[in-house]
Amino acid sequence: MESALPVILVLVKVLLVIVAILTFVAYLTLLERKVLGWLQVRLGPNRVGPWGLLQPLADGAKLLLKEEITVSGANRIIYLAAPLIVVTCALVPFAVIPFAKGLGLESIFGQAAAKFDLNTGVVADLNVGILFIFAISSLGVYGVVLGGWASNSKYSLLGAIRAGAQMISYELGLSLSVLGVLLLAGTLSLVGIVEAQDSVWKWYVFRQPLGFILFLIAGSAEIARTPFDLMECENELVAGYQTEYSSMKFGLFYLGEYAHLLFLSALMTTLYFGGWQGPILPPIFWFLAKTFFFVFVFVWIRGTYPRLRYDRVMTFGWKVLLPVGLLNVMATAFVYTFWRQYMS
Amino acid sequence: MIQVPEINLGGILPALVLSLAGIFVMLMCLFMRKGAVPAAAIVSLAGILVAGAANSHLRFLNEQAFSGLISLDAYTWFFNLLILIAAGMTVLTSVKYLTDDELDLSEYFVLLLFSSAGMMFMVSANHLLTIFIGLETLSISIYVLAGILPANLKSKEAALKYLLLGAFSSAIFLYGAALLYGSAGSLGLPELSKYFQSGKIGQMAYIGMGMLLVGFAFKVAAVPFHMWTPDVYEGAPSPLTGFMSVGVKAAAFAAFVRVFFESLISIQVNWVDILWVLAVLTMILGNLAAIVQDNIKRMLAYSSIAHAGYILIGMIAGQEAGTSGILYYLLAYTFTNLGAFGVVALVGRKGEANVYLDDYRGLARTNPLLALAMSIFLFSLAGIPPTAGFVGKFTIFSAAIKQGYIWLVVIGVLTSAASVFYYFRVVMKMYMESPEAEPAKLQFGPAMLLALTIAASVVLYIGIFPTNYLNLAAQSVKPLF
Amino acid sequence: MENASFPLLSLITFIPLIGAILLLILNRESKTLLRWVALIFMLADFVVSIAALGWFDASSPNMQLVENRVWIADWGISYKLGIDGISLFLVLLTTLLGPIVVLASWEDIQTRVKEFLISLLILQVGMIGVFVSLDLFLFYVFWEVMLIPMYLLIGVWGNPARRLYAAIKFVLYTIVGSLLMLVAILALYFMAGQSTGTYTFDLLKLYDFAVPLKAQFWMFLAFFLAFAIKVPMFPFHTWLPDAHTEAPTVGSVVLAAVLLKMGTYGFIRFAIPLFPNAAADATWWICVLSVIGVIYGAWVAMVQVDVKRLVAFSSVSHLGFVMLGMFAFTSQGVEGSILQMINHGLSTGALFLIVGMIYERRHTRLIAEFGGLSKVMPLFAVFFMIFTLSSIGLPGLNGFVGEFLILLGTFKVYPVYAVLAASGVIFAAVYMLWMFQRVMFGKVTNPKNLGLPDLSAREVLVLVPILVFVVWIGVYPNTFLQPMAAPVKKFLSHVETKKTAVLNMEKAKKQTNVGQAEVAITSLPVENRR
Amino acid sequence: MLNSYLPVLVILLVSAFIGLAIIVLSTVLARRTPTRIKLMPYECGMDPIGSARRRFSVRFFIMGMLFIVFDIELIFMFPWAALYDKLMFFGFVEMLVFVLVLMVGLVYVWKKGALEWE
Amino acid sequence: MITLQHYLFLAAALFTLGAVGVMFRRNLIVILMSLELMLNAVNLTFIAFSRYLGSIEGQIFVLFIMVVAAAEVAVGLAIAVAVYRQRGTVDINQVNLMKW
Repeated sequence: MESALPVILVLVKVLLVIVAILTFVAYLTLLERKVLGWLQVRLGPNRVGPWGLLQPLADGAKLLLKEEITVSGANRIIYLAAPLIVVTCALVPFAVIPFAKGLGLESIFGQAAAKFDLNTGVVADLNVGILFIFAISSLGVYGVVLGGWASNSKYSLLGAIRAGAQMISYELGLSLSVLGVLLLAGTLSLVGIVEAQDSVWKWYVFRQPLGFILFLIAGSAEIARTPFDLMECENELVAGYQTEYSSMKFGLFYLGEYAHLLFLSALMTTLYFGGWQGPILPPIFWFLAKTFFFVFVFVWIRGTYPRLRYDRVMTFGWKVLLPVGLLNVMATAFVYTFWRQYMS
Repeated sequence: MIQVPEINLGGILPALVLSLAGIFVMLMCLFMRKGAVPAAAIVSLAGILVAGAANSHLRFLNEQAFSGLISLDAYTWFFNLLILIAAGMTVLTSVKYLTDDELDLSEYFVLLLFSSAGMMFMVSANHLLTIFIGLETLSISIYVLAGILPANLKSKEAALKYLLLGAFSSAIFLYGAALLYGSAGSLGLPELSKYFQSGKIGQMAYIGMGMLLVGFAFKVAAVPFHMWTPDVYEGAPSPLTGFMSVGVKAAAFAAFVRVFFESLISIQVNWVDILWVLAVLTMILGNLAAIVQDNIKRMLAYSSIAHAGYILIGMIAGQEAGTSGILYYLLAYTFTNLGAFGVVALVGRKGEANVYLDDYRGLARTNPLLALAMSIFLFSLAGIPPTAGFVGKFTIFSAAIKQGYIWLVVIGVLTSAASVFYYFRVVMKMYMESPEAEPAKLQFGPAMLLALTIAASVVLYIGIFPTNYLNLAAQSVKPLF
Repeated sequence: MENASFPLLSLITFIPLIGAILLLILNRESKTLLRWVALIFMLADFVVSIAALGWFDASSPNMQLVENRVWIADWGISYKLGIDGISLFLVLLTTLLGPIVVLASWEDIQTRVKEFLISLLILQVGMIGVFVSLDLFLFYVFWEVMLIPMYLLIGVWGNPARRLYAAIKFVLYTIVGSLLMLVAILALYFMAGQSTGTYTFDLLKLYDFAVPLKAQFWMFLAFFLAFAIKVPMFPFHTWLPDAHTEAPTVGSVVLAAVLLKMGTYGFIRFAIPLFPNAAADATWWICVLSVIGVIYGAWVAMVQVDVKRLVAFSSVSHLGFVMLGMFAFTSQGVEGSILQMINHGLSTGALFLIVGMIYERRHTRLIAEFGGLSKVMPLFAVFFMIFTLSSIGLPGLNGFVGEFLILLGTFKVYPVYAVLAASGVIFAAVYMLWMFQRVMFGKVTNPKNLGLPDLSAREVLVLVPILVFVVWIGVYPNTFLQPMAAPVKKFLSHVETKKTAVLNMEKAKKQTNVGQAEVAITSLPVENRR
Repeated sequence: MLNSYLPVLVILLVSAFIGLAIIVLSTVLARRTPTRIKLMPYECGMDPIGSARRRFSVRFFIMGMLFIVFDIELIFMFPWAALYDKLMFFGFVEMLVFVLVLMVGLVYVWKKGALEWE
Repeated sequence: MITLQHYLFLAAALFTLGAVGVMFRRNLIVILMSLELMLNAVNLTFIAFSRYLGSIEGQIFVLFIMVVAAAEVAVGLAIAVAVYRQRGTVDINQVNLMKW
């Protein structure tokens, strides 16, 4: 019992987080449709439940009951594993996102909470948090590419390859834009980064404006949101790598996508907007508020911008994002040095 | 505040200059429309000369730099010089090759410079990490270089095979390094040396040493780790093959000798037997296999395997005599083999169409000077006086005899007698056989002419008056002992 | 030993090299000019070597005209030259043959004259160098240097049919032996260096070093192999008939006259004085091999249908005599053997020239193709006759003196071998005269032989100098024997004293430390020996 | 230290389990009536032509290669950034050299047209 | 408890696996992957030792190995693509213009 206790506690914490994420994701779909509806001056889902609040459940049930088709000529195992990979890689990174300062528990089962290091507002406070995130999200590309490849369909394959190329290209920009923040914070731990932004003017969005913009762009390309959703653009590639997926396997891709969106927003909050830091109200509130604000921003962008051309996307990633990102890092480093040397 | 590590840019200046020259050539040629190859060659040569000048002060140093990662001593100086010579000669022999084939490959020179810089790091390394980095810098550049010929299947194949086996051997080398690290707690050569002197040597360290040895054996192409050599040498562009056979071998041997004589000398009894077997196998197989080749590049590849065997004799003999013998041997071999491959490149002509022994028939009739030069190189390879190759073999054999390895030397001389057969066969083709069609009169081009003249005259000169160069070699190995 | 005031020997050695370099820059088309240049340099070399006689003290047993310069100091390698009565005439023989071969090739060689002459000149350098060098390293270098031009001579200008085979066979045989000799040289060098403290390749200093018995055996074996191949002794002779037959006339001449002597010279200068005990132990089987060589060479020569091949096998036979005389270790035997080297060089060289001359006329060397040539070419017949008789050993000509001395010297110690070898003289008479008869006498059976021109002035000029010496040696051998006497005596006494010294040393060693004898014998570091 | 990775392992297992559970659930619940045409890969309603696993543009490979190289270079920048406080000017110069070399590579790739999509 | 030996054993197993893959697999890409596996096994060994010995040297080595591995794979991939475009196969047994 003594040794199993931490595991159980962790399990509880993890389950809580996961359930929360899944719920958020479910309602994220509704949110997006609603917001898009309003943006396009229509109502959006409004039949199932009041204001369509039960719509996600209905969607889920529908997907669950749909006939499952495994396309002929597909590589079954990989075909099946791909959505799993996508979902897992979308959920796991949440482990390092600090959602609150602490859980505020005094004791657990009569034991000092601190003993298990469980009182933190994060599932796992890794000292290499950022690296962990990039590592896991790189793995996510496998899900996409393998799924497309295993489908034995030309559209799937093309979509998957496009997706893969785009994701890896923008991953560079993403990592590069984060570097500025890391440099200023002096740590790779997200908890540490959040703790460093203890007042509004210390939010990194103000110290790293260029970095933030780069992060926003690279981030939306990374999760393949409009205007970067080339990999599944209906008019060229049907549904990209998901073309041959149906039923809940498709649902998992879908889940993964929205989990990614949520994650990116949370990460943005953490890195640039002080995470759970905020006055008066409990940290968890601030965290969620900021996160959902960014979710809204992403939806807003989707409703506003047209889709880009693929070659432009790729060219932009390599020819603009990468050099500018490098420049940003070096400039940050230089200014920081200068500032530390002469200003303080 | 972290203490700023010790930085001694002056010590790595030669490699630095080469890298910068490489970068410069790369950028320059990007923005040039035409005539990039000659321009790149000239700039590369200039870079090599400057690096040579920057290298000269190392001769009188005997210190370590970068917190013990790098040794700056006469040994480094000697090998740096050797590498620069090899690189310079290769640039000279390559120009015509590239322009003749209308290959707009200025990257060729860039990679050449980078790989030379890698070699320099490797030879100056005082730490397995530096060896590894140098090794990989040179290897990766050479992988690409080997496959650089567009639309040439053999070239691609050569690159592929070299890469696969090169990476494989690197992995083995690294695993050995990891095991040594686990045993000794550090990978600096002095620390390893201390560990091996301590007498409490674990089983793991021996395994690590063995794997290190295998890794090096791969790089120097010692039998039975030579499988890649003939294919790679055959497929790669001829001037580059010369560079590989000389530069890579020299760098690999430099590191090999430094590691084994600086760190592992106290367990010499454990590796000298292995080397003995390797050397014998290498000499025998290299020479015998060379006899049956009909492609001259392949033949020279096997010959270079055989020469690795002779150099291994120098390692087995050890001491200052043996190691300085290696240095002299490599010096002689550098000029000889680069010259030989220069001739091969020239005779091969466009697309390396003429790389078979029969293409050398009657060469002496139409190109007497070329044939003469090739003969000198071949005699030197065979170890016939008064060429440098003879003095090289002589030094190594004498060192081995001094240590009592009579049988090893007997095997060595018998195999080199066998080698005479295939070297002289080329001479025979050139001078004594008449071709079906009269071979074309070949245009040297100034660079190639210069390269071959230098190579041939140096081979003769240091063969007849070896004293200074032997002294040089002897002084250069002093830091190891 | 002091340096000679004037580097005469260097001059003799390197004059041909200067000629070769000069030829290198001359236009290849003007063949006559090239030939003249080569001839002039060869002649100059000969003249200088004659001049060397003026400085030569015939009564001294020591090395003379010594030049000693440091070459590779760290290893004790020096550029040391010198001659004594033994090598004097070999050098002279070489320089004498120089202009003769150039003259002989005047019309024979028409293709790639420039390269041919250069090869010839470099070959000359190598040969003279071997005879004059007194440093083992230097000696080895010259030894190998002459390999390449000879290889080219056979391979490029040889008989098209099998020249490549013959050339490579020549090279491989030679190099195997010489490389093993190199190993022995190195072993000797280190052994001497370790026990005396001075590392040197200087031959005269190494003479004084007593090599332990067991090491002597191996080293002598290595030297023996190198020299025996060169001599060639039975059974290492198989390269010789091929090389001779396929080589151009001039090549055969040089090969027979000088190159083979390098083997016998090697024994007398290097192998025996350095390793006297091993040489003494080896005497019986070397004598057996020599006798076999004498008889076997004669028998095989008898059945040859090709004149050149016949002469080639006669060389095997003759050199058997030389070896036999040398290993008798009597002053007559050794002197005779040295003289016989010169004799063989002169007469066999001349015979090859003769064969070359008829070959130039008829493009065949088969005995059956000829017959009755004496009627068509009387002058030719005279020369041929004299050289044939010289080769047989007719009294009054050179061959007799040499063979007589050898048999005399051998008979004193090994009567059986002497008797057996004497039969070789008889066989020689049989096959030579039989051949001569078939070629020269009788009716002119082959119509092609009818219109053959007699010797030209040039050809006479080629043969006359040899003839002069053939007769000179035959009639008044003292001119040649006298300078040999002192060095041969010294050679023999050196061998004797050193032999006993080594034996005493071994004995002392056994007595003092039986257990360590093994270690001391080789005096090499044992811990790493394999 | 390993303890801090325990939650990561747990969350990994949980997420994978959830994904798997959902798939199994849908397999159990859904009804299946497969037909040949239904199982055909989608190609705008036509029968598929040829194999789907064909060669595709080499550009994607180039992208992959470039990514590997640049991504690994970035790895070096993470510890650098995290420790920048302690490195300061020295670190800046070092990284500047590094980035310049990187940029040379980028310029090379750019000029060689490896980044163009036409 | 997981000890150093466990890591070493795992690494050795992976290394062997990779080596066997390099030697016996025919698909070029698989061979490249096997090479990566070998290098990563080495990395694991280094890390384990580094942790065990409490010395940072091994970790630094690992960083360099990663970089080199990446470069090697990039070049390997490039060459593989080049071979594939010319030969239409990535089967190593069919890339045999020259005898091994």
